[in-house]
Amino acid sequence: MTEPLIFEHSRAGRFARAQAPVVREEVELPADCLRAEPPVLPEVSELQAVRHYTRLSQRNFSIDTHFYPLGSCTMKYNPRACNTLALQPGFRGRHPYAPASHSQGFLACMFELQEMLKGVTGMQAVSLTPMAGAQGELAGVLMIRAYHHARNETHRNEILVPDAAHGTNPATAVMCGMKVVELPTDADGDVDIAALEQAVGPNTAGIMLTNPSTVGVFERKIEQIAKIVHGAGGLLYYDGANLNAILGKVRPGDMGFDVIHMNLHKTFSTPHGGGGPGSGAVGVGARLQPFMPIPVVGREGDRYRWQDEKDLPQSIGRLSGFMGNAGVLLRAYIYMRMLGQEGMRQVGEFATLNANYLAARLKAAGFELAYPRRRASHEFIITLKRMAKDQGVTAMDVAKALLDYGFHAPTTYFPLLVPECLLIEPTETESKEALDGFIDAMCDIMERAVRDAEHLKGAPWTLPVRRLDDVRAARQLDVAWRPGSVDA
Amino acid sequence: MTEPLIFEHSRAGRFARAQAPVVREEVELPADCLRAEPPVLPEVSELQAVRHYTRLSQRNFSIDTHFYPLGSCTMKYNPRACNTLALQPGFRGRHPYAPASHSQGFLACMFELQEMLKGVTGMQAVSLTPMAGAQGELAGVLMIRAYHHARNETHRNEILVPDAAHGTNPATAVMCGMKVVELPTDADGDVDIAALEQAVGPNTAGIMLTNPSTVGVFERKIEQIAKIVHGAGGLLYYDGANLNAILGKVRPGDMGFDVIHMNLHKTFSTPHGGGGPGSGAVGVGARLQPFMPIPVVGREGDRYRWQDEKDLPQSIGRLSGFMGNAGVLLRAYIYMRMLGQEGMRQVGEFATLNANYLAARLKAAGFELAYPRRRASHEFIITLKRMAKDQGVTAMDVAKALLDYGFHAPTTYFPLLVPECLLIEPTETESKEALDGFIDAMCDIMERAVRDAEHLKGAPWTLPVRRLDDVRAARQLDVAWRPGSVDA
Amino acid sequence: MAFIPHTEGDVADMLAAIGAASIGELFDEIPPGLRVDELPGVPEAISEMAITRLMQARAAQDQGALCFIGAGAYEHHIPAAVWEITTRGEYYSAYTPYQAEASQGTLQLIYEYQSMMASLTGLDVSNASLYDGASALAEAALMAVRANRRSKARRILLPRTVPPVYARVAEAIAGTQGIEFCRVDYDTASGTTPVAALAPWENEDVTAVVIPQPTFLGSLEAVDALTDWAHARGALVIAVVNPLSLALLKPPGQWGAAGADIACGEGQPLGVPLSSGGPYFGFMTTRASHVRQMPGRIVGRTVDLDGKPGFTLTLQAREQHIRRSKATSNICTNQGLMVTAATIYMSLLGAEGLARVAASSHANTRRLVDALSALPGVERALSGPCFHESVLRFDRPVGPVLEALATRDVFGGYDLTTDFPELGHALLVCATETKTAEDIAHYAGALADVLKQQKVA
Amino acid sequence: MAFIPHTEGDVADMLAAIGAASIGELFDEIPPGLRVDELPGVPEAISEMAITRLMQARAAQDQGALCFIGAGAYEHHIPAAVWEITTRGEYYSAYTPYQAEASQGTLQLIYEYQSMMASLTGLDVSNASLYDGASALAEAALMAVRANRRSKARRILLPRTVPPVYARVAEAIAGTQGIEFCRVDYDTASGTTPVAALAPWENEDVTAVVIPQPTFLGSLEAVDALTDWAHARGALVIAVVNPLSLALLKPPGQWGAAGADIACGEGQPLGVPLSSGGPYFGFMTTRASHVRQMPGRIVGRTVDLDGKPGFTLTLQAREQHIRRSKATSNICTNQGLMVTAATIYMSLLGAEGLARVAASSHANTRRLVDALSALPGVERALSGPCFHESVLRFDRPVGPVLEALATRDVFGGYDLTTDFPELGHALLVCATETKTAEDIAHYAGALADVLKQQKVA
Ligand SMILES: Cc1ncc(COP(=O)(O)O)c(C=O)c1O
Ligand SMILES: Cc1ncc(COP(=O)(O)O)c(C=O)c1O
Repeated sequence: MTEPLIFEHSRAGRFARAQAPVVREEVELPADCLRAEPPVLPEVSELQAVRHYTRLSQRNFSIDTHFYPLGSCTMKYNPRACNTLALQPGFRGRHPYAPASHSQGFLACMFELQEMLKGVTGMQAVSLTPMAGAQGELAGVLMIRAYHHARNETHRNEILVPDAAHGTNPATAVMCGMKVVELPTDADGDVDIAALEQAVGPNTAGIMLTNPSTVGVFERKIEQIAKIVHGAGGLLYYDGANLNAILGKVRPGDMGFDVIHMNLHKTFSTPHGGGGPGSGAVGVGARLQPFMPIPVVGREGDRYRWQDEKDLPQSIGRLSGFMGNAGVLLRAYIYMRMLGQEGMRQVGEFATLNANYLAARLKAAGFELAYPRRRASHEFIITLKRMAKDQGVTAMDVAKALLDYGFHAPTTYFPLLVPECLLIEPTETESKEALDGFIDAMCDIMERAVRDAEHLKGAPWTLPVRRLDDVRAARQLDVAWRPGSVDA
Repeated sequence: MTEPLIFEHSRAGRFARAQAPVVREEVELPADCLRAEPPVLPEVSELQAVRHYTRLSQRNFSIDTHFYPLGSCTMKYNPRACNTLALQPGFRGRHPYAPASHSQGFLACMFELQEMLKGVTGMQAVSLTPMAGAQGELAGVLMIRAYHHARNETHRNEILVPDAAHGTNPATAVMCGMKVVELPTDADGDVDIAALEQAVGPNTAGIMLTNPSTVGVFERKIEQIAKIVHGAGGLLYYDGANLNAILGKVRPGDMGFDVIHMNLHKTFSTPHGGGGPGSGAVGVGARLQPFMPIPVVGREGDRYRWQDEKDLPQSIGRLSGFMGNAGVLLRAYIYMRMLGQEGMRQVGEFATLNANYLAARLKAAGFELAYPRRRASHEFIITLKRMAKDQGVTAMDVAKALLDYGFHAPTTYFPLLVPECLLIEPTETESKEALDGFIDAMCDIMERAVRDAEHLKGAPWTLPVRRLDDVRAARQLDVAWRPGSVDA
Repeated sequence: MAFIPHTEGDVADMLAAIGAASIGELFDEIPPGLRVDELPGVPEAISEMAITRLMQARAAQDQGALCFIGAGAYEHHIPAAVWEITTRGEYYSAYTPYQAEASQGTLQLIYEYQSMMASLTGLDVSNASLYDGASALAEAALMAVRANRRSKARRILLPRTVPPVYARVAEAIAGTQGIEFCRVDYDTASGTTPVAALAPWENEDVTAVVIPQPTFLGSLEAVDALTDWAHARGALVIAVVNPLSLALLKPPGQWGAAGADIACGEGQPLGVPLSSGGPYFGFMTTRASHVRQMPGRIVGRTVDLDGKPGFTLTLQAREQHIRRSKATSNICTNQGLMVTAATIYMSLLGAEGLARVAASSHANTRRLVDALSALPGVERALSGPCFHESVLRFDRPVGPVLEALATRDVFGGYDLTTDFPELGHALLVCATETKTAEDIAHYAGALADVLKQQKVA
Repeated sequence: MAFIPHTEGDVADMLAAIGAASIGELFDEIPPGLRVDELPGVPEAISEMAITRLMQARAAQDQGALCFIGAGAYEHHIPAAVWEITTRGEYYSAYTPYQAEASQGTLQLIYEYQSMMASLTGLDVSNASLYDGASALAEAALMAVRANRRSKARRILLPRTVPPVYARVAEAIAGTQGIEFCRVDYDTASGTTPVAALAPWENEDVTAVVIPQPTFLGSLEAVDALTDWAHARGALVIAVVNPLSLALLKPPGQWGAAGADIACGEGQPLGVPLSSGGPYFGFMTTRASHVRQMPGRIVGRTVDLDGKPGFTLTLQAREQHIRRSKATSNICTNQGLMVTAATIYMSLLGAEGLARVAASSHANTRRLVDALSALPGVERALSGPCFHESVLRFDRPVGPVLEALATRDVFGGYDLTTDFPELGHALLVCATETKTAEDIAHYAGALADVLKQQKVA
């Protein structure tokens, strides 16, 4: 059954609410400031709204309902305690400008979170303000830029980025006024060192790397890379999207990175919320510490306080209206306290175990690994180019078919350099049974591709809708309902 | 897809919890007190439990997801604020034996709830302790019994009950050591007065009535009935399951009832919870006040306190370990405050409007009303005896077919005196559109009964399971999973 | 109109379809003299915002003390996931699963619950819940009378170590059906029921013997001996147990040579918040042979038309909606949502987790008793082991001590003076796994203070 | 192992399948010198119970004051249903709807959100959210530069009445791309931007003019005149608006003769709790003709293989994962869950409900201003109407007054001294619909007290 739009549940003149003030007070404002017609918002009862959005929710796959091995996204279990505790009235109701005298509870959490993040990354200082990974990248590249500018090396305007990098890396570099220099990846997934040596130069501002990289392997020559880039006067940026793979095992600070972001919504398990909010907290080495985005939390004796432009006059400034996604930070804090040292080490270990098990089993079943000579990190890539060629069944078809088996699809067609690829990240919170179920489904699909390719090309068959027409969506753009628009 | 039992997700030796104490402390107890083998409980991770019970939840129809016109049950919207507020730590964490000095907030709510319930029912006093309607009935009949015993009329051991009464009425009377005398219902759904006059006598303890009755009409001769029963020395018990129909319009106290129960989970919209908890608060007239179940909340000056056996030495006693379903009572209190006087009046009015509209439209569509000459109260009965005879399609088939249309079925086969009946209660929180959708479905089914009766007999077709084998369930009793039991 | 979705146009259309001129007309069968306009004592509506503020203030008013009271309701940590899932609309706003096909979620969950309770108590079958522990005992007594066809006496032996309020509730609910509850004395030194205390009924017709474990006083009964005594005389055994304790203690199904016949009790410790005493839930399990005498809903596993497994209410012929005056009980609405919470709680904790909670509660209570009984004027009242409650004896009346502790935001325990006068100035204390070493030290410090300031009476 | 479900047997089986001897071996490609054992500063694990207790204590520590601060984050009543539904696992634990067929819930909700925001702002199209209001302005500036092909200057006029932090954030984010933000002065008597203040750029190439409504100071700009000024010079208009105010105020799409081109702002007032400043969400709407320049996700309605309507992410060619270095923005993860809350909030309130909240906030702030400015030493600083914030001028420094109020658990407002020194001892106050007459009287009483006790500096 389709669920109508909330606007189709609406009836003019309905007002069945207990949530609004009981009267409409008079407003004394000049007429030319006021709107002539009310906005078109739904006129529904509380029950209708609750029913509609409850029913809609059931049309989602989610970690809480399905195995969700979306590569690069670390879809692991989000402990419910984090939500319950972060939403307590004392936290939920705290105004961002509440005086420090009435904020010590919150500030204590933030300070301790900074400290823990320093510990797990090996960085010197942490700023929590970036609101997602991409904003963390922005902060990082701005800091690199500020560093060079402070040293009067304003000509350094090139950022090196591997061709397999996430799209946010080059997009960010450009937003910071940098030029992007792409680096090729070698056959085993490492950065091509010869090409790197060629690429660095007097204009090198820095390099952006993910390690383990987006092709799912650990960059083995990281120390060599650091030496080359540092030698050329550049700095190293660490994209922390894949930190889950190495948590408690090896730290970006020790690898030679000068600045990193972490995706707290990935490694530290705050929920993904159907597309955010996240947090892209940044960590810095000593050289970049003066440039950190503000505010950060400092401690003086047993009191905590915000540090701002007065404390960090060289800061790249503010990236958000207040201090970033505080509620997300609280969830990360709670999660980290429940894991502790030992728990964090286990995260890296079991994320890696799960990925390598899945890779080994799929390989044994006849799937082609993109980097068969390598260990998987917490994720790995299979390429379906043979299936696409032989049976015309693409990575997209396999992804959609998996939905019918009750599994969310892995990431598809990323990284771009591997054809017909699936990037598979099981995470440490999935059981062996869940992995085995996924393997069975994949084998079934492989067998079906030979026997009944059309079935796969028509998938999914069991979801609320069958495959959607993306081309039409972009060509006949319908991005807002309007009164009178006929419902399809 | 079926969802396995939680036990099938279990693996020996799994312990992936943050919720238990981090160590198992030593226990110094005699060996013969201890169990040899641990109980068989699931060994699953937090994610597995969350995923399993989230997925299971999606296999329910509920008010929050479906129109649920279950007659006699008042399945109306349960405002979410009631839940959120009743679960605040201050309420959730309050121990039942917390001293009164630390209970004034809670007690104030309970006292005011008692007062409001007196106001809407016209009774003299209210005790909140009964934990559901049936326990309210038990309290009521025990009070009637105690009253007669206190007057040395111990021979009064007969309770009159209309044949259409809910099963809890006769069952309760028997639990109180009473004999049940059944009263016939006349062709228009009223109590047969002649039969009543015959039935009353020196042994009459009282009568149990629902008004509007379980056949969905208002008992018009209620004043006459009161006169007859009181004249014979009996008392009148009001089963408040249908209070929603007349809320704010007419009060049981004014009709002559001596004792009533209310189903707070129906009229006052606390959730039904998949089968409770409810609350069966009782109200009494002056004669029965001394016999009320304890505890009740009293006020002295601006302090509240529990009243117990010392205050009410003739009380029938305690019916629960503490004070009944306090959390349910808080929800009812919050709901009543949000409705206020005017809101409560509207409940009765719109519940009645919805039922009469639905009845009129279904009648116009060719369905047979059980009491066509009567106004519907908040619910009404249709009988499908013609369909059963002509097409072999029973009330059960229609109920199951409705599920395929996305509607929960009305109550079936109750009251027993109407053959092939559906008892339909839409409640005031459903919109006209929802009712119209239901009417369309009913018409469709009626038409289909002629065209394709087999389809209806096979319904439901779209739910997680098709029609279940009740006979097998009772014959091959499987009411607990055991390790090693093969999964079907 | 709060929660009522009708527009003016809807009302007009609907009245036209009915053929009525006004909503008022729909009430024309009600004798005019009975109609009311005012509802005295019912205030005007307030918004959700206003009630939120009011209820926040009232909740805050009662909050903040450290609670060492048990006495039948126990403060345990409830994992956040329990109530986040339990209050999902699909569980929260559904009703009794009468339409099995549309209620497989609730039904499967209850089946799982029944399985867990059966294993926890060591018996075969469980119902889907009763109201609470106290009323469950009343139902168990009534059930025992039905099940023990050999006995004519309707006589139930009820030790004084059973929670006093359970005895009162059983009396109130079952007393009018000619059931005689005979109180059995206990040994004030150990707080347990010696087999010798049953001697008066040695040669009587006894329908059932109730055996609590642990007792209301926290002590542990000699359940094997008591069970065997009962069975030797053809009496059934009704176990009243704390389900959490069964993570460690011998399950009723294994008591004595043959095991208890019925187990019941208060389900609250399994994931249900204290919330002023309710809603909790009563549980009941029994042998397969007695299942048709059991009150309450029961869910069974069966198959659908296609042979696919599924779940449905079963043995409904025991219940009031079918059997009416001959039903096993009048219970209808029970405590479904609490069972939902308990099932999720048990799944999250598992056997090992429950055992840790139980062991930690046991250890903390021992620590508490050690700390308090080290104070002058306070001593352990009972010899022998206890589970997670224990009785202390004071050199002065307990009431004023508790009051003084309360002003220091410590709830010191449950005053036993009224129900157990023979124990002297006795206080029942409890420290579950929620109490830290600091909490216990805090209590001891506050008590030392109070005892110093108050004169011995 | 917290949250890690593997049994020992599982680990052995899995290692065997991999062909590795130990989990440690799986890390053998990492240079040995880089491996760590200790994580300094990370404490030992604590249980859910312990963290619960800790976080309850910390939350309680910060609670209990009456808050009259606005300044970009507003305390509104959020209906309970909003977050009970928003935190359902299916919304909460899903991610960006890359697999449209498995994400129709989130996708349809976003489509509904886009529709509501378009109507609220009077523009054609909305994206699915940006990080927050401040960063949304930065993105709007970048977008204006792309969209205004006529302008070569990359010059954006930025009135001082825009929240100061928005200006700083815009500068930090967009400043490195050669965008020149020119600050426009305001009239200190009215707290608004006179058209005359734009005179310096009369004949310059201006890419866009930012117009706040209401201003940071609560005042109302002459939006029509400012908009027309901009359009007359080929500049685009970027409206920075409080979405709640749009229940009453003229929507940006209707400003002046042609309407603003881009509207953006902070979504927090629409059902998002204050929570220390985030997560909130930035919104952005624009004309249909600019949609391809808009940053962020966009959901479109389309049909499936069977012609059934459905929803999917669209125009992805604007985004970083397709366009990489040429994308409209680097944004990826946005603030989806906040949008979920806002959509449910707007559905529950409707246009009339939002208008009541807005009107009530407006009326309460007027009452507050009346009550406070009646005190000696306090006066209204600005002439002209305000929405739901207003500036008061004191006869003494504001800082110490606020500190003294805080000790009385009143947060008196936002100190304007640093950002708006020309206004003197100025305080920005706000009383939303959450404030009662008693609350306002309480503030006035506390302030009277403080003013009496503190000497005028
Ligand atoms: C490798 C990589 N880098 C950066 C990002 C961007 O992070 P965010 O989405 O939090 O902005 C992602 C997110 O998917 C990623 O996978
Ligand atoms: C008419 C009637 N009376 C009594 C009851 C019993 O109420 P409860 O289920 O709350 O025990 C019901 C419940 O369905 C009912 O409909």
